[in-house]
Amino acid sequence: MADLPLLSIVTFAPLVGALVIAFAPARWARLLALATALATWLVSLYAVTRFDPALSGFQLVEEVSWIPLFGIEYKLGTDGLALVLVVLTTTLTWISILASFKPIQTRIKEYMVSFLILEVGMVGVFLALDTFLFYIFWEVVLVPMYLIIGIWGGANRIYATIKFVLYTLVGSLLMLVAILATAFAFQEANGGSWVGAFDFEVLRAHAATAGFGDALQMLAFAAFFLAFAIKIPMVPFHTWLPDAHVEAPTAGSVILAGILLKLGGYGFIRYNLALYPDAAQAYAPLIVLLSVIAIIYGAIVAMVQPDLKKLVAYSSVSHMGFVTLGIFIFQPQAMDGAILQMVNHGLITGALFLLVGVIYERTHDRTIAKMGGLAGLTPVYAAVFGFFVFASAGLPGLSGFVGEFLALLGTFVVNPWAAGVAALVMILGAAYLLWMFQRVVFGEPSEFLLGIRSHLSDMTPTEILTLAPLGALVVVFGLFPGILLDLIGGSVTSALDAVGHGSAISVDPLVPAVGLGIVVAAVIVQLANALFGGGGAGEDQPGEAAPEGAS
Amino acid sequence: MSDLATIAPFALAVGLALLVLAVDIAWPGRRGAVLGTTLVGLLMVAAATLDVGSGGARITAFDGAYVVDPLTTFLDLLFIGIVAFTIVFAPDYLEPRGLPLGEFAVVLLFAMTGAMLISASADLLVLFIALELMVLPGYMLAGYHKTDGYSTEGAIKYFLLGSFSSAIFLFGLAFVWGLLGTTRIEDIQAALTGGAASSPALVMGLAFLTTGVAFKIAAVPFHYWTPDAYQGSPTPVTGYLSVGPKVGAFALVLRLFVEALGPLSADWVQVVIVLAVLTMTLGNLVALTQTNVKRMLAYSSIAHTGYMLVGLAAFAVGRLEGLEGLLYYGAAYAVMNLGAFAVVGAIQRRAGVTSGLATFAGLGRREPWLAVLMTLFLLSLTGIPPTAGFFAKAYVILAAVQASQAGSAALGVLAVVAVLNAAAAAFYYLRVVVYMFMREPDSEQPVLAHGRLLWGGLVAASVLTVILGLLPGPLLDVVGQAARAIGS
Amino acid sequence: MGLADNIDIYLALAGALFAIGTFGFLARRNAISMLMSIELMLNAVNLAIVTFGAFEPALQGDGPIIALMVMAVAAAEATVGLAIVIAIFRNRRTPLVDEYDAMRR
Amino acid sequence: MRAWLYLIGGLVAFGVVATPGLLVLLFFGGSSDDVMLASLATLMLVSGIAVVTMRDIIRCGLAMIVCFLALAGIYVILRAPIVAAAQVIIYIGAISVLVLFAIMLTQDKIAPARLVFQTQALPAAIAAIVLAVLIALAGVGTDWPGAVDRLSIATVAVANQLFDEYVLPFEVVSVLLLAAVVGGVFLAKREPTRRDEDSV
Repeated sequence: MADLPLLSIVTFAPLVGALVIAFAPARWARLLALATALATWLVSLYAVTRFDPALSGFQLVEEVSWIPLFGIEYKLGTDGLALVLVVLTTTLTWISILASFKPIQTRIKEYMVSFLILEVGMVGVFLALDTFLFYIFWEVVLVPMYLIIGIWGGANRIYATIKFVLYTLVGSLLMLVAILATAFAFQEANGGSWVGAFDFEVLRAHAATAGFGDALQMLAFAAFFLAFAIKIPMVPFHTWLPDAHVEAPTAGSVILAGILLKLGGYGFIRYNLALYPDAAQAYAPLIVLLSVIAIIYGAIVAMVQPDLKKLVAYSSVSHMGFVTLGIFIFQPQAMDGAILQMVNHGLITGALFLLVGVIYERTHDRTIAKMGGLAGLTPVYAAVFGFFVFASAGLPGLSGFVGEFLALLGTFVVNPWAAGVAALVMILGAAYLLWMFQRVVFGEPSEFLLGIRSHLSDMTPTEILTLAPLGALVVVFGLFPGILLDLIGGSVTSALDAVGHGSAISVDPLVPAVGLGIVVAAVIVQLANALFGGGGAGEDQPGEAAPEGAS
Repeated sequence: MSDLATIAPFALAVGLALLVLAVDIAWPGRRGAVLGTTLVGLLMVAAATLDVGSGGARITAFDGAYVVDPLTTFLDLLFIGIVAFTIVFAPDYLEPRGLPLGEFAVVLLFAMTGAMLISASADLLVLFIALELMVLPGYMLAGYHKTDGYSTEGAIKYFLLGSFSSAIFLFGLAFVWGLLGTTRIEDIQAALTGGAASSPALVMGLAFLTTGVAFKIAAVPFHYWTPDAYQGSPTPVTGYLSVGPKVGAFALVLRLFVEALGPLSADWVQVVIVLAVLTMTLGNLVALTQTNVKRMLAYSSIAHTGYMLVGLAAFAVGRLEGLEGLLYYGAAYAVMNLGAFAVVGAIQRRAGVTSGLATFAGLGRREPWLAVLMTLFLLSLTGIPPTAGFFAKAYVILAAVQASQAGSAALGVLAVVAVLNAAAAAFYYLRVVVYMFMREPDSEQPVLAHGRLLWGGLVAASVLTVILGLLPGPLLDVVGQAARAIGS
Repeated sequence: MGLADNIDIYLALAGALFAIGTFGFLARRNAISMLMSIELMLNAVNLAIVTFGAFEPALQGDGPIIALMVMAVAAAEATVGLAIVIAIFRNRRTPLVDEYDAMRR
Repeated sequence: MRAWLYLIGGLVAFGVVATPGLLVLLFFGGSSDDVMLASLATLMLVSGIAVVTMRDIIRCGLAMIVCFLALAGIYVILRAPIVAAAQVIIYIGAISVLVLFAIMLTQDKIAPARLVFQTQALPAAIAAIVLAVLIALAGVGTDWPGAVDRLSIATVAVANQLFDEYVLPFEVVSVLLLAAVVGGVFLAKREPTRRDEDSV
């Protein structure tokens, strides 16, 4: 059993399933896809049992020479961080597929194939230990997501997809240049031999000992950073996200928020810190500043969103700000917190998107103002919704709290100012989420909902089945974050070893002050928009309106 | 090896053209006979090419006017492949329009002989005549649908600008020849290495040569014949024109600039860098605004020329990888672009169907497999892994990055410009995907029946597209050998 | 040294003829005029080639041969070009190139 | 009356062509070659300019023949009689006739040459003049290696070389001509099929 290429199986099992579905009758597509996703999930869980958290370095490594001329290898391996994210991916994938059974009624076969190929890309990104291979998986993610939003998305989907693709491609192609430049720099230093030039472990060792040149570090770090910052997404690279979320089908949103955003955070820890530590130090103050801005900006913009899905999307911007903050403050607790935040955000926001999908299924509307009094109409739904809203707001005891708290704690040690501002936002976060919850769930049932009373059934067993595991995990990780912390401890240590523990980045108090100023300005604009324009954050340009309605 | 044995592939190709002509005259209108003869003949030509080039050494014939080295072998095989694909894709388009296949095959084979000879030229005169032999049939093919106004319009524009550029090219050739006193490429290289005095006449000759070649590869600002010629031509011809003459012209660049004028690379590389930036950027920008897929692919082929020029520039500043990347790009581009044009041609199987974007609306529902293959080719053209187009682009960019780290800052800028262009290109390539899968057609269009040959060709092209992206190793070896033949 | 023994004279003549041809190609709007302009350019090239052959011992025999080859190429080009002109004339009834703009409309 | 005009025109033309030769004779005391060259060069340039500027395209074609003839004369001065002969046979005998033939076929009476030039004629003229000056300067500014007096070229030597050193280009040119003929015949052949405009 030890010789089984476990990681390859996890990565490519969905591809096999996709091929089978492509040639099987369309009516089997749903069950085949679910079976594939569940099997993949089980294999990934088995991989967890084979993983020994006590060992440092990568485990379950598989290595095959691929393009020997350049020393490019097919190399997979995992550490705790990657493994946690892989399991998150496989979990959310089967939940998403299950959740798509009812909403997706057209071109089911193509949908399931896209979804499974998407899973291949996502898992591959986390497991690849060769930078070239990593890049390939990174791009593989793009195409199915493009199709999922573009074919099964909402009315304005074409505009949203083009925006999504262009943002992502600009970042990723520059990253390709950086990957090649890094490999070449290594080759030069290595006496002209390409061996290991794309091998992450070799590169990391090189970065730790000899180190890459300053100019290369600064440029390559910037290129990687741009790619990941667009993905995560960080202010000011976030404008594709609300569009993509609003237009994506429910499951697409779940994956987008749950996994795709994590690719960015994972990339920061895995590549930016390990390969270009000096540049990371140099850029860190700027990134911390951007993170604080993102936290505040996301929260405030979320507050004025009239659309449920957009609200959750902007809250993601805010929550992911804690991730970048936690990573680039270079503190063990903070990074622990950042990683926990990634996992928990995946679970909670995934669930929130599912819940928005549930209500949208019934009402074909997501406008907060039209809702109200769901507590009386659909009590189960209201309760589940409340649970996840509280989790997202950071209620202690649920998992959302742990990540943010740890990130803030770590930040406080280094930079109390930034921590203080961010902590304020946690309260703000609670405010807008609860306000939204109050408007949607409590009060008198709205005219609109009463008008469609007959369609307004409570949650179905399938829907509960999709949400139950997420809820359970939220509780478990909230009460016993140690499970995750044990797994990721090694990854955090090695990431911080590379960049230097708790390095005293003295962020000027000016930094959060400036951030606050920008945010206040943004708030004024937003509020003005909300009051007079009735629109969102100025991102709902008309774009390329599709002639036909949502499919 | 005797002279005749050395030029066997070329001689066989000429013989094949004559044989197909004879077959067509003997049994007029028999497509099967023409197709069979052509394809079997191409196989034999390919076998001869492999046999002659199997040693991997440099063989010359005819007093050093003709050369066979790994570069020749690689390019010859590439041309043969391009012609084979074109022949396979053509009948489905020609038949409904009542156009004969016989003359098409003959003219195409003549073009192939020209292209093959370019890559085997070791003499400027042979090089020029070979170039003419390649492009003249191209003009005729562009006007092949002679009862169609668009086709002849494209042909006349293509012809006039092509001949004009040939004259410019030839004038430059005459000056280089007069100055150095020899037409042999080897001798020119030696004379220039030996420090033949740089004189105004040489500079001018170089300028004329560069301009002429820039026309031939359709580099901006010498590109303006491309869109009309491509859009007007019968679709299989467009596919051929966007690939064959382009690869042929790059073969010319390799023999002329890289080999003969290699010692002057410091002079011409500046021009190449400027041309590359202009070509990529303008090609993409104009492609963005096109609503006709054929015309869009024409402009995008200009952009692809730009990426190949990046490789050339990287080579000129001392990276052999640039040359390898250029060759790899040529092969990858040939496969994916021919595939894309084959799909366009298949959609136009019914006479009267245009290649406008609207025709593609709903193709994903109407003919899913065709749409899936088209998506693959378009993704490859965009440069999304794991496809041939991705690896080719990565290779060229790698070379540029290397060159920039070796001290040529301009190449670093070029690499960044190249990737930004690649991202912009995604917009118009994916727009076709949008139409295929996300738009419903304005009017009901019938599902068409396609020939088995067409499907075979499409499957071969798509398999190659994926293989060149996933397992580039074998081709990398070939390309490396070819590049070392002239670049060391 | 006489005028006729000066290589520069011939090259200048070739240049002038080439420039005349270039002007004709760029300025005329009739396809056949443009073709004739190209022929002038090719003749200019030939003049340069023959000149080199006549003045440089190393190229003594080569000049005329290359010039002959260029003539043959020019003949082939003219054949194809005129065939296309005739074909397009059948469709469009005009030899004026700038009226061929169906694809830009 | 008409005949007188033609006569005067002819005299003027002759004067234009002959004057440079006479000038050369008078001021430089040149050899007969010099005189011939000056006259032929003038004739060549004047007729060349006529080709690209005249309104009536048939006259353009005729001017082209004059231009080719003058060039043939220059080849004789360059002591390359074989090229001169080929010039007469190929350019005048074949290409010019072909061009004139095409002109006759395609010139429609309903399409008179209203506008001879495209709008960019003036920039093109400037560019052409600059080009001519540049080429002349490049020629003058270059020290041509090994340039000696004009050499006579023995026709027999040319023939030998053609089938020895240049056998490959010679054969390829024949292939090229064959290809041109095959394609030319196909394109110019009238098809019985319909006229359609659809392929775009």
